[in-house]
Amino acid sequence: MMKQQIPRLIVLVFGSFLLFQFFVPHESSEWIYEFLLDWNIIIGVFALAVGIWSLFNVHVEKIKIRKFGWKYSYVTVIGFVGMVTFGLTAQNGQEWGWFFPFLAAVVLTVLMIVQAGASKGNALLFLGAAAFFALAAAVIAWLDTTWSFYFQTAVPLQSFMFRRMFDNVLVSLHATMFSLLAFFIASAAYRAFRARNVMASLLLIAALVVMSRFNPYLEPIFGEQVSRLSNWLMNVPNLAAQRAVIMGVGLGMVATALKVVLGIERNYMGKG
Amino acid sequence: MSRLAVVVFVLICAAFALSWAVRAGVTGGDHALREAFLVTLSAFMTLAIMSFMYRDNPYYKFAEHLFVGISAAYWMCVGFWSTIVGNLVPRISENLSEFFKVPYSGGGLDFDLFFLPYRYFYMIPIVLGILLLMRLVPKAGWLSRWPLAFIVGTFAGLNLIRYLQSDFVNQISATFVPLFVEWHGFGDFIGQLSLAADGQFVAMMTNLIIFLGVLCGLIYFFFSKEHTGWFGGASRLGIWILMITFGASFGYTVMGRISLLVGRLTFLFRDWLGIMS
Amino acid sequence: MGNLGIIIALALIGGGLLWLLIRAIRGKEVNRRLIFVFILVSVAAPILFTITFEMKPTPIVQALYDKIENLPEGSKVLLSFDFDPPMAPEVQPMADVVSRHVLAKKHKAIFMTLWATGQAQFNITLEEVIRRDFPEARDGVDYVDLGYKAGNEGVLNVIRTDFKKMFPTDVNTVPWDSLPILNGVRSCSDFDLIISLGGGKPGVKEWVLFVGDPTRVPTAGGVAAVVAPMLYPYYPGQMCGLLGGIKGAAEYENYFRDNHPRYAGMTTPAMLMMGPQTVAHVVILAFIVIGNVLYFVTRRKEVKR
Amino acid sequence: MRHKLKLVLVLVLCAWTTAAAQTDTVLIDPVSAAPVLPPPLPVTNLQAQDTDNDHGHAITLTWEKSADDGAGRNSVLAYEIFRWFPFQMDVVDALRKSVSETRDAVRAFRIDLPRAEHALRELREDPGKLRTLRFNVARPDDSTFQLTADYAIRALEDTIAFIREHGPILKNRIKPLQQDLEKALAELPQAYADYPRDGEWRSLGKALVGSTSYTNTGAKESTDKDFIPDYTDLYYRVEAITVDESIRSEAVTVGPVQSRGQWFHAGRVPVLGFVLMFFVFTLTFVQMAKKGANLYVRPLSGIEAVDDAIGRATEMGRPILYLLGLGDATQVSTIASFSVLGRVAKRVAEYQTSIIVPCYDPVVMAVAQEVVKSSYLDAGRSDDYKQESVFFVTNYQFAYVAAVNGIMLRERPATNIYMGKFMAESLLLAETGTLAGSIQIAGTDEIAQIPFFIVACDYTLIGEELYAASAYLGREPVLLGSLKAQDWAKVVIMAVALIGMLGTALGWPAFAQLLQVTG
Repeated sequence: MMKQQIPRLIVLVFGSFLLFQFFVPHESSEWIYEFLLDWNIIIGVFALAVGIWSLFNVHVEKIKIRKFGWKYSYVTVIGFVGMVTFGLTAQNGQEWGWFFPFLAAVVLTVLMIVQAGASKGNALLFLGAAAFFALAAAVIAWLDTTWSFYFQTAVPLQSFMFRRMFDNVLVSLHATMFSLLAFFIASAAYRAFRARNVMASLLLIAALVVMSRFNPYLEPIFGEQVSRLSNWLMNVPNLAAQRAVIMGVGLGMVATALKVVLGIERNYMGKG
Repeated sequence: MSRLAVVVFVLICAAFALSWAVRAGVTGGDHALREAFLVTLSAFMTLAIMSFMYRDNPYYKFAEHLFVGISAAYWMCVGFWSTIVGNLVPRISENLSEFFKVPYSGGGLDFDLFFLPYRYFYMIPIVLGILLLMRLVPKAGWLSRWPLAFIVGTFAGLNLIRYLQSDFVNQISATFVPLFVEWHGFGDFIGQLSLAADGQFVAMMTNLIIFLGVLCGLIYFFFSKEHTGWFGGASRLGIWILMITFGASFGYTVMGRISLLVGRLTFLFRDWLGIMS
Repeated sequence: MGNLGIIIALALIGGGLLWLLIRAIRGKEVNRRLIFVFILVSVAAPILFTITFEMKPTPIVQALYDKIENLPEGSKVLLSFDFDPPMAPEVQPMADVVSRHVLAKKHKAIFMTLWATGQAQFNITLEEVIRRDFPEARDGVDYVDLGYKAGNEGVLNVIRTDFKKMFPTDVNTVPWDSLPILNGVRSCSDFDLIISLGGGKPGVKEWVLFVGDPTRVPTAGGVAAVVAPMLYPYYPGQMCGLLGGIKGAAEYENYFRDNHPRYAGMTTPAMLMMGPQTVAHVVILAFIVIGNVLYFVTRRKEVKR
Repeated sequence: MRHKLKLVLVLVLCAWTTAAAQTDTVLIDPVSAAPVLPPPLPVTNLQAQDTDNDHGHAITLTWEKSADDGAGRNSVLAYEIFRWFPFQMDVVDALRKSVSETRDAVRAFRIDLPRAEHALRELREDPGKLRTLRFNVARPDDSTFQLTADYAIRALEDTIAFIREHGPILKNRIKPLQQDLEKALAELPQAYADYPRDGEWRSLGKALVGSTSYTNTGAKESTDKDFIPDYTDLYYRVEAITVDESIRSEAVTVGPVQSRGQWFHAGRVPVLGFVLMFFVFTLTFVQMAKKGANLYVRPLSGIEAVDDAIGRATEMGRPILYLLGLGDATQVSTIASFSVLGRVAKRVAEYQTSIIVPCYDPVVMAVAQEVVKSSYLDAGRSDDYKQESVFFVTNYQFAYVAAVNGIMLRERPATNIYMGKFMAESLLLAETGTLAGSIQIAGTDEIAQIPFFIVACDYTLIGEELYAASAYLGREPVLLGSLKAQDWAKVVIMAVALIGMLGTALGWPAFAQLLQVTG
C-alpha cells in the first residue's frame, strides 16, 4: 500500500492539479504553480547527492574488482575532488601560499577513503591515513590566510583555478568531442547514403541537394535551380513532415502523460 | 606496458614540453609559463580526444576519465551555487540567506497559509528530498518513490497541457492554409495561370502539398490499422516525405558540424601553434 | 603564398578523391580512417590560407534583420544566450552580429542565459562587441546582463508571468528596481522582441513554446544548423525570423555590414568560416558519390554471379 | 471601395486642417498662436472594467475616439490616461524603498568587511601590496591625488570601523521598517476608499492617436512598485492631448472599478476541449480493451528487432547497452523510455544475459534502478539483479558521450538500444556503436536527431513510434487500448484540419477562429 498506492496518489493529485491549473488564471493558482516548480528545484538538490554517491560507488567498485582499466578510475576521482576544491575556495590576494599542499592533502584524503572502500581486509589502515591527511588539510586551512573557503558568495566560481580548469580542460574536451561529429558525419554519409531502395534514395537525393546548396563554388555549376530546389525542400516537404512528426510526437506525449496521470502507465515506478 | 608504448609516451611528453617552452617564449610577460602551460594542456586534451578517431588508446582513456570527473564536479559546484544557494536558501530562511549573502526572496512580508508562514511549506520538498536520499539505505529504498512520483506527476501534468497547446492546437490551426490563394473565380484563374515561383498557381500547389503531406505523415503513424490499399499508399507517401525531410536536415547539419571542427582546428593552429593570424 | 598553399591542398584532395574513385570502380571499399584524413585536410587547408565569398540573405534571415531594423528606437529586446563554448563556433558569430545590430539601432538590450555556460559566452560578446563598438552604451541603461538562473523551462514558466521573481538582481547584484533599463518590465510580455541564441535544450523551441506563444511577443532565434530545420514549422507563425547555422550568420554579417557602413571594419568570423565549409562539403559529396559507385559496381558483380 | 472613399475623405480633411494651421501660424507669431488651437473634444462613452482571463491587478479602459481624432479638427495627438493615487501610496513606496536599500547596505557590508580586513592585513605586512590591492578604498575626488599605502591603511581602518559601527544599527533597523511598511499597506484600502480626499491624479501613460483602449496592468505583489490592489475602488481619467501638451480636452472620469482575478481562462477553451477528448478516448478504449476487444496493431520492425537482438546478445554472451538519453525524469520521452526499459530488462532477465544502463541524470538513474529491479522481480530472478548495472556517469553532455563510447569499445555490447531524448551526441554514439559491431536500435522524438539514427542504426523508431513502443513490447490490452485512442485522436485532427482548410478556402473563417488559443 505505502509502496504503491501513495506514489500513485501523489502522481494523480499533482498531475491533475497542474493540468487544470492551466485553465485557472487566478492569482492563487498561479502562486501554487510557481510554488510547485520551486519544490522540484529543491528536490533536484538532493538528487545531486544521489548522483555523486553513485559516481563514487561505480569507481570504487571498479577498483575493487580490478575491472579492465580500473587504474583510470583514480583519474576520475582526482579530477572530481580537485575541481570541487577549486569550486569552493578562492584566493584572497595574489599569492597561493599553502593552497596546493592543501589540495594534495584533500585529494589524498579522498583517495584513501576510496582505497578503504575498495580494499579487502586492511580498510582500517587506509581510513587511518585518510584521517591523517584530513587533519593535515584542516591544519593548513586553519593557518593559511592567503586563500579561504567561500560558502557565502559565488566568488569561487569566478576564482582563478576554477575558471581556468573550465576554460582550458573542460571546454577543450567538450568542444573536441563535439567536433568529432564532423568526421563521423562524413563516414556515416559515405557508408549509409547508397541508393539501395526508394527510401534510401530519397534520403540521399535530398541530402545531396541541400548540401550542394551551401556551397558558393557549386552555385555556377548547378545554377540557381539547386538553391531554389533546396529552399523548396526546406519550406514545403520539410514543413509538412516536421508538422506531421510534431503532431504525432505531441500526441504520443499527451497520451503518455495522460496514462501516467491516470495511473495506467506506471512502469516507471518500481513494483514490490 | 610494451616498450613501444613507453617510447611513444616519452616522445609525446617531450613534444608537449617543447611546445610549452616555445609557447612561453613567444607569449612572454609575467605568468608566461603558466599561460603557456594552460594552452598546452588544453591542446593536449584536444589531441587526446581526437586520437580516438584512430582507435581507443591510453591517452583517450585518460582524457575521458578526467573529463567525467571534472565535469561531474563542475556540475556539482554550479548546482550548489545556483540551486542550493541561488534558489533554496533565499526561499526558506532570512538568516540563512543573510549568511549566504543572497537576497532573501521570501519578500519582506510573507503571508500566512493555514496559519503558518508560507515559507515553512518549503519543508515539504526538503522532506521529499531526504526521502530521495533514502535510496542509499537498502531497506528504506522504496520511500524514494514518493519524490520520484512527485516529480514525474507534476511534470506529466505540466507537459501534457503545454504540448497539447503548442505542438497540437497551434500546429493544427497552422495547417488551415487557404487552398484558393487570392481566388477571383475560375476564369480569372485560368486566365493568369503561370508557373512563376510567386504565381497564384504555385502558391496554391504549395499549400495543397503541405496539407496533403501533413495528412500522409499522420497516416503513416497509424498503429491500429493495416497499411494496405489506398491507406497503405498514403502512408508510403508519408514515409517518403519524412525521408526527404530527414535527408534534407542531415544535409543541413553537415555545415554545423564542420563549423565545430573549424573551431577546434583554429584553436590548435592559432592559440597553440601560432601558425595563423 | 596563401594561394599557392590552397592550390596545392586542393590538388592533393582532388587527386586523392580521383584515386579513391578509381579504386571504387575496381570495387574496393574506402577505409574509414582515410575519410577522416580527407575531412581533416579539407577543413584545415582553407583555415590556414583563408578564402571568403559574398552572399545575399535568404528571406528567413532577412526577416529577422528587418524586424530589428524596423523596431522603433529604444524598444526593449531580450537576448538569451543559450549555448556553450562547444557550440560557440556556430552561434557566437550570430550572437555578436545580432547584439551589434540591436545596439546600433539604439534599442535597449536585455541579456540573460538559461545555460550555466552562457554567461561566459556573453562576456565574450561584451568584450568583443559592446565595449569595443559601443563605448558610449551604459550598463543598466542601454543594456543589462541578468546572468544565469538554473531551472531551464522552469525559469521560462516563471518569467513569463513574473520576471523579477527569477532575476531579483542583475549579474552584478544590482537590485532590479535600481536598473533604469528595466522600468516597466514586469513579465516577458513587456518586451518588443525576444531573441534566443542557442542550439540545444532549453533553446529557441522552448522560448517559442513557453514564452512566445502564450505572451504573443515576437520571438526570433539564432540556432546551430542541426536544429534549424526543426524550427521551420514555427516560421512565420510563431517565430519572426531565424538564423540557421553558420551560413545564416554569414548572410546576416554580410548584409549588416553592407547596410551599416559604420561597422564596415567589423570582424566577420562566420564569413571566414564559409571557406572550410565549402571544401568539406565538396569532399563529403564526393564520398557519397564514391560510395554509390562502389555500391552499383558490387551489385553488378553480384548479378553477374 | 467605400473604405477607399473614407480614406480619401480623411486624407483630404487632414490636408485641409494642416494647411489651415500653416496659414495661421504664418500670419501671427507663435506665442499668441497657442489659443488659436482650441482644445480637442473629449473622448466619449469611457468604460472601465476588469481585464479578462488574467490574475487580476489589471484594468482595461475602452472609449470612443474624440471627435477631433482623425476627423474634425484632427488635433488629437494621443490620449493620456490618469489614475487616482492616494498619498498613502507614496508612504508605502518610500518605506519599501528604504527597506530594500537598508537590506542591500547590510549585505554589502557583510561582503566588504572580510575583504577590507584582509586588504588591511596585507598592507600592514607589506605596503608594496598597494598595486595588487583587491579593495578599492574611498579616495578624494580630484585627479592629482596619489594613493599612498598609509593613506589606504587609514581609509581601510575608517571603512572597517564604519562597517563595524553602522552594520548592526542598520540590521536592527530593518525589522521596524518592515513593520511600518506592513502597517502602511494595511491602511491602503481605506486610503483608496477616501476618494477623492488625500490623493491626486497621476499619469499612467499615453495611448496613441486612433486607439480606443488602454490596459493598466499592475504588479501582483504588494511589495512591488506599481502594485494594483484587487477588490479596491479605482478611478481613471482620460484626456485627449494635442501637439502642445498644455492644450488638452477636459478630462473624462470613470469609476469606481475593481480588478479581480478570473477562475477560468475563456481563451483556452479549445485546449480544454482536446483534453476532454483525450480523456474520453483513452478511457473508452482502455475499457474496451479490458473487455477483451481484439486490437490489431501493425508490425513495427524496430520493435520486433528487440527480441532478436536480446537473443543475439545471449548467444554471443555479451551485454546489452540501454541508453535513456539526455532527458531528465520530467520529460515525457524519458518516461516512455522507462517503460521500454522495463520490457527489455524483463526479457534480459529471462534470457539471463546482462544489461548496462549508464545514466545522465541522477533522478533518471534512481527511476531506472527501480524499473530494472522490478523487471527482474517480475521475471522471478530478483537475485540476478545487480544495482551497479544501472549507474550515473555525469551530468555533462559530452563527458557522458565520451564515457559511453569508452564502454562501447571496451565492453563490446552485442546490442545498443537508444530510447528517449537525444541531442547532438546521437551520431557520435551510433557511429561508435557501428565500429564496435553492435546491432543498434534507436527511438527518439528529437526530430533533429532522427536522421542520424536512421543513417547509423539498424532500426529506428520515428517520433510517435517511441511512445507506442512500450505498448508493443508489453502487449497489455490496456496500453494497446491507449494506442487505439491515439489513432482516433489522429482521425479527429485530420477531420478538424480538413474542415478548417475547407472553411478557410470557402471564406468561412469562423471555424478556424474556434481553434484560436488566446493567451
